[in-house]
Amino acid sequence: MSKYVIIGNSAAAIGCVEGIRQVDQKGEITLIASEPHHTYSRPLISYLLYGKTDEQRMKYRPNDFYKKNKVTKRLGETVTEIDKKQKTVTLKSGEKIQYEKLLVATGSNPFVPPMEGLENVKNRFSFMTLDDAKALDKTLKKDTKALVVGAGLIGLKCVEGILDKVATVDVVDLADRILPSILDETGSDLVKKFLESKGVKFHLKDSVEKFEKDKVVLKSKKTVDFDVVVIAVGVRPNISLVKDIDGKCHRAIITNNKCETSIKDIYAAGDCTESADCATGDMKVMALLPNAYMQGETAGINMAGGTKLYENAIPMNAIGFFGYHMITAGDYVGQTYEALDGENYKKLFYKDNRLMGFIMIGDVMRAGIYTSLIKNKTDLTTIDFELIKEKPQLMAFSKKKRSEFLAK
Amino acid sequence: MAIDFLYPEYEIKRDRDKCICCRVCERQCANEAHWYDAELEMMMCDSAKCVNCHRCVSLCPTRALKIVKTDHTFKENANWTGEHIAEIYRQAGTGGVLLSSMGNPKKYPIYWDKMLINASQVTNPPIDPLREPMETKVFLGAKPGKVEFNSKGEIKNNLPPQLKLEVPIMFSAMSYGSISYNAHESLARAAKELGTFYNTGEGGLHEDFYKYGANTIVQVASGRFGVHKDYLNAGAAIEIKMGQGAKPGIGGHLPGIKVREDISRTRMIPEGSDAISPAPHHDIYSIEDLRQLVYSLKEASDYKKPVIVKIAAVHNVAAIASGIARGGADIIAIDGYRGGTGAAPTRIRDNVGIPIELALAAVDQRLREEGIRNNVSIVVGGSIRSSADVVKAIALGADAVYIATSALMALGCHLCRSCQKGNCNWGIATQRPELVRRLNPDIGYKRLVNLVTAWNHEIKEIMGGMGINSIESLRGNRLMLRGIGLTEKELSILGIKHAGE
Amino acid sequence: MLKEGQVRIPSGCAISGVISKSGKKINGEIIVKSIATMHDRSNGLGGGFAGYGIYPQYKDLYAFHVFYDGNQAREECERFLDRHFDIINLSKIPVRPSSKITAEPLIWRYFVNPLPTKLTDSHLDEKEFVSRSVIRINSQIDGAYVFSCGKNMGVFKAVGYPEDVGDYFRLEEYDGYAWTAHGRYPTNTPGWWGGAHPFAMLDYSIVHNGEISSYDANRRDIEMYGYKCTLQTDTEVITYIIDYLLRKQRLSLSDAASVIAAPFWSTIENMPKAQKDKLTYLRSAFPGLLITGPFSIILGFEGGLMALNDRLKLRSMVIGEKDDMVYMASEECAIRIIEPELDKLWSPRGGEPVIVTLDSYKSSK
Amino acid sequence: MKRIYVNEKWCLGCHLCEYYCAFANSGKDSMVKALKNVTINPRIRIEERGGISFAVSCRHCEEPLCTKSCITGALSVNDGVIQIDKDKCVGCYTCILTCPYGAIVPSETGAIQKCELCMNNSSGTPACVAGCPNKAIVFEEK
Repeated sequence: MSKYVIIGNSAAAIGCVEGIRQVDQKGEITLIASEPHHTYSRPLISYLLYGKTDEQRMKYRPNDFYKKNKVTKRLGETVTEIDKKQKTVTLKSGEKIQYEKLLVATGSNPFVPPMEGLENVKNRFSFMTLDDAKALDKTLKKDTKALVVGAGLIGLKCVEGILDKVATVDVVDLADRILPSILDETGSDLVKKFLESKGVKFHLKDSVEKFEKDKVVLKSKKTVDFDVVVIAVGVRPNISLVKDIDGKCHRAIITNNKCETSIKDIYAAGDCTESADCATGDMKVMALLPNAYMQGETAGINMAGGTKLYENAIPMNAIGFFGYHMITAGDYVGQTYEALDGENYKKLFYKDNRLMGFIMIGDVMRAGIYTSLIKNKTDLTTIDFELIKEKPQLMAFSKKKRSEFLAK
Repeated sequence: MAIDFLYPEYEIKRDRDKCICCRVCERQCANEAHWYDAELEMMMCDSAKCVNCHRCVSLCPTRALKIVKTDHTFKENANWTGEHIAEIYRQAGTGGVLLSSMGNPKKYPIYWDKMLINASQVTNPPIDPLREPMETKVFLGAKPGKVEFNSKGEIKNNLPPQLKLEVPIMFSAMSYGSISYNAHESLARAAKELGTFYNTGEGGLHEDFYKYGANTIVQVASGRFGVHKDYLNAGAAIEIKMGQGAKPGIGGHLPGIKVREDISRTRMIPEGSDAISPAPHHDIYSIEDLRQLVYSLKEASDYKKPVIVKIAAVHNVAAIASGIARGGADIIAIDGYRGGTGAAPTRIRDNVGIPIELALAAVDQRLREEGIRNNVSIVVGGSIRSSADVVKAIALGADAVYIATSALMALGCHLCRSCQKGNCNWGIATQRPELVRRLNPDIGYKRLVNLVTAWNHEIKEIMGGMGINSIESLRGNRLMLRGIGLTEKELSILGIKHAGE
Repeated sequence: MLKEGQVRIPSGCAISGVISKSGKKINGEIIVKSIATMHDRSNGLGGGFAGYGIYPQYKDLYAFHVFYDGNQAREECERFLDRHFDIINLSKIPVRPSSKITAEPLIWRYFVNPLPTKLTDSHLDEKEFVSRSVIRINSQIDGAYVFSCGKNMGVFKAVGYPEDVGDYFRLEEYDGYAWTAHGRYPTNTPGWWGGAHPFAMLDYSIVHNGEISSYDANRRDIEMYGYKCTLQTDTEVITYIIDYLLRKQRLSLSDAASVIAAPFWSTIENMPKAQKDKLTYLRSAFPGLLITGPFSIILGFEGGLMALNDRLKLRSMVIGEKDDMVYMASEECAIRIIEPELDKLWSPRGGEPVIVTLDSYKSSK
Repeated sequence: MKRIYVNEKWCLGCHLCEYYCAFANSGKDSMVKALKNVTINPRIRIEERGGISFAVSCRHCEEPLCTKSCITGALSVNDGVIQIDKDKCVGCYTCILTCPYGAIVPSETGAIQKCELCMNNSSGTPACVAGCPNKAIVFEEK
């Protein structure tokens, strides 16, 4: 009977369990994770603070998930090393666990750059784990002045989570716009204005010079009072377990389309990996839960002897603040088509008769149709591009294609 | 707008409490009788545009609609009825011949409803069709007068070509053009499944439907539309249309607007040109000419297919039928004055011809008196409304019946009698693609099959009651009928006794 | 009250038949005994017999049995006969008057041959000439009714129970190679002798138990071929159908049976090709002669008997065999009474003809 | 598995499917009560243009991207039917991002809604199919 070991307990790990079980109902699965919690959805921590979910509903899978899938869980334990020759992993306790196939789904860690005076700030937090969120939540009061360093996805989701619970929220970011990784200037501006209308104060093209008691001094010499600071400037993939045994890594662990690392019988999935962007072919960290799950599932199927390729990955994002939604995907290269109508904004990027990427803000209805155009590398000359530009719709496809979609 | 003195015949009644403004009525009314007023946030309607086809009523998901006969009325006058008055206004406005469609709707006697059917009691047993075989298969065609034997003394098969019907019901002629492609497909598929026949009418046979040839009767009418050698050989039988019950003595006219690409190709006439069927066949000015056409068609089809001659039921129908029976026809189809049409002059439709019941009785009796009844089969149509009508027709002497109006109703027709307008909301009598689409043949053919299957069950029940287990024994079995409320003359023409006799 | 011909009268019945294949003489008493056993199947309103081989001395002459209402009818008929036939012998049929048989008509018997000149002039074959003459007498001479006209055979019938009718006609004085008998149970009848059975045309005679549902369809069909169904009885129309199929269409007995009691289409479908083709032909060619509804008939003809049930076998009929004798009857008791020790007894299936002929019989074909 | 199939050849663009869907999922016992003065938000939507129309609803994909992408586990596959646990859904719209048919739409509450083949409402069998007058929408095994 096969022995599978999975390091991690988030989307990639769960995907891996479900992938294995599609092929192999019997093999032993041991799942080891540092966090002691039942698998939960990390992106939901902001919703937890916002009050849209609770710890029970945050569970990524039902309570009986491990039992049903016959998974031996070792939660709250940390793997310190992998022995690729002996095919064992070693726990902090020194215990060694044998594997035949191993998945490394160690995710990433918040990156906290050195900042003067930070060590003296009592209420400083990252915003990555359930424990982070719960700890942060405890400090928040009606009159709290919150400071968030970083106007990226994590920072702003944190803003959404806490805004209604505190007196003020200030956001500092070195970049000249918010959400620079997913939005263009127009889009950033729209979202920024929207968040400002909700009471968020932004300090862009600025950064922390030093933390003092109760306030921060920015490079611009502005000072901002705060009681609580959340550092959300970025994350670093957790790659050491693989890197230490000479597994191939760049910024993250390199995986092929079967989600194998360069080391035999060791697979990796999720935020700790780099994989190919199907639209461009570039190796990228595409840290997003759906990608993690699908990588994990792919790894699981392959580990159990099945065949599955992970090849449709593209960077993509669905995010929203206070009911204002945006969906983006792909790469922002090539010609563009833009449509701005009040709070609704859409921008399509296309090149060589292919849709390369898009940004939709506000009205995000049926965005997946655009996503599929990118993923499927659909030749835009085979569809009514003018029509689909206006609105994602199946009408733009040929009759035959429509029939394939809906009648087969 | 000039005053036309014409007022809505029907009123659209909307229950505003129930209307949810889903606008299905608006979307489905080809006559544009309904619309949504965004300002008032209400559905509105114009009853003057309503033809009372019930499309909106049937699709309204909250049953918020009904169509009622208007109580708006002219001053009561037993002589000058509202209908007469309105028709005079209409003609005074247009100067034209009034056009109508479907069958004669006037209050003439319906003899089907004045005949009752017998059943067995005591001296002979009824037969239970659920337990015993009950045969409704019919062979149409001339029967050999004399059995012939070969040199070994075995019977020679000298049977002229026959049409085998699993049920004594066929779909009568409706041209592609007068009805839609989907209606034709429904009829063709139903005929195939039922083991019976549908009829191309005078519009030719669409290339897609050649595959149903074994269940097709191809018609040759005075316009000769779509007639060519392959066409003649595509079907199982050839029908020469001499007349039609709805408009005896009158030709046909398919307006150019309906002659779209497909129809133009099928009829072999230019797109957009009017398709005019002359009143007479211009090569038939008497019975001997008909005989020549019958034999021309037999030549063209190698004597392998029965030839049907279809006539309208007119005053001297018996003599005409006798002539036809002697003219080489294998089957005579008689169409009564209540038979339908896609368009006919109203006056003709409502005043010309005779009831099919009387025509059938007269023809059957006449052919028997002349000893030539078995030279031909008789098929009757022109308002066969139920299985009881079928049974009565066969007992009077028909071999089988033709149904068309009933078939169209199975397809959704609500008898609004507006076929001539080409805006059939049910996708039947129209060529507008968006309307044609409303008749899905998958549904349509099944409904036809259901209808005929149901009728056939009922026919078997009625036959079983009479102790008859094969339809041959019902044919011409007039003792099984009794008249009710009929005069001696009517009884004598029908060849039946009065109830109680 | 209307009599047969003016009204159609449904009836239930008993039938019986017997034949010696070797042509041994069977006395008329035998058949009377058989039909008498089924007394309860009759109600006294009709009984009759047909005997075959009973006139050996006149076997080449047509034996006409005629009922007359009175002498006027007789004279008119005899004038007709004189004009068309050579009358070799004429006499009253000898009877034994009895209180059980009433309202007697005059009953005469003629042994005749068509006048050769008349026959030649008619351009008809002899049998057709005879049959047309009989139809003419029956339909045109008021009060005259020819109820038997075959060669070397004769029908004896009357209103009454069949055993009384047998006694009345002194059947013990006749010997034949085959007999049929009929006891009638009509639901209403004025008691007209002509309405009793058997019904005969030339040498064909029919005894029938049943009430066919196809009557009017059959009647209207057969009337196209020169027959006139003056009695409106099933037996009459069946006789004409048989005459038409056998004599005019020259079908064999079994093929004629396949027209009258045709197998169901579903049965025909599953037959071997040659048989299927033939039966399909017969059903398609003579749809109007299919008989539906209950019947059991015994057809007598020169040289044999044929028993036939409707295709659903809605009437009882059994066949018994002993040596060269074959018995046919509505009920087994009617056979056992005259032959208790049978070699074989069976019930033919619906539509299955049982054809028994003299060993010397050769089909006319 | 039985699925909903749409044949645009027979779609009349009557939009009845949308109304029957909205009613079936309204929890109300009469369509009038459910839909009177309401702008419907059905789980099946008609696309129409230039005489062509067809209904689009969840295809219940065998490899459902929405379910795999769901960040909460609110979307799951039960006996082939992709179902949404609205209580779990936080309205992140990742499913809208991934659904190639555009068959998932936000509901009034912010959680998403989608066709569940009427398995969980009073209809029990797809209401759009039952309500389609022309068999343009069928529910069958293929």
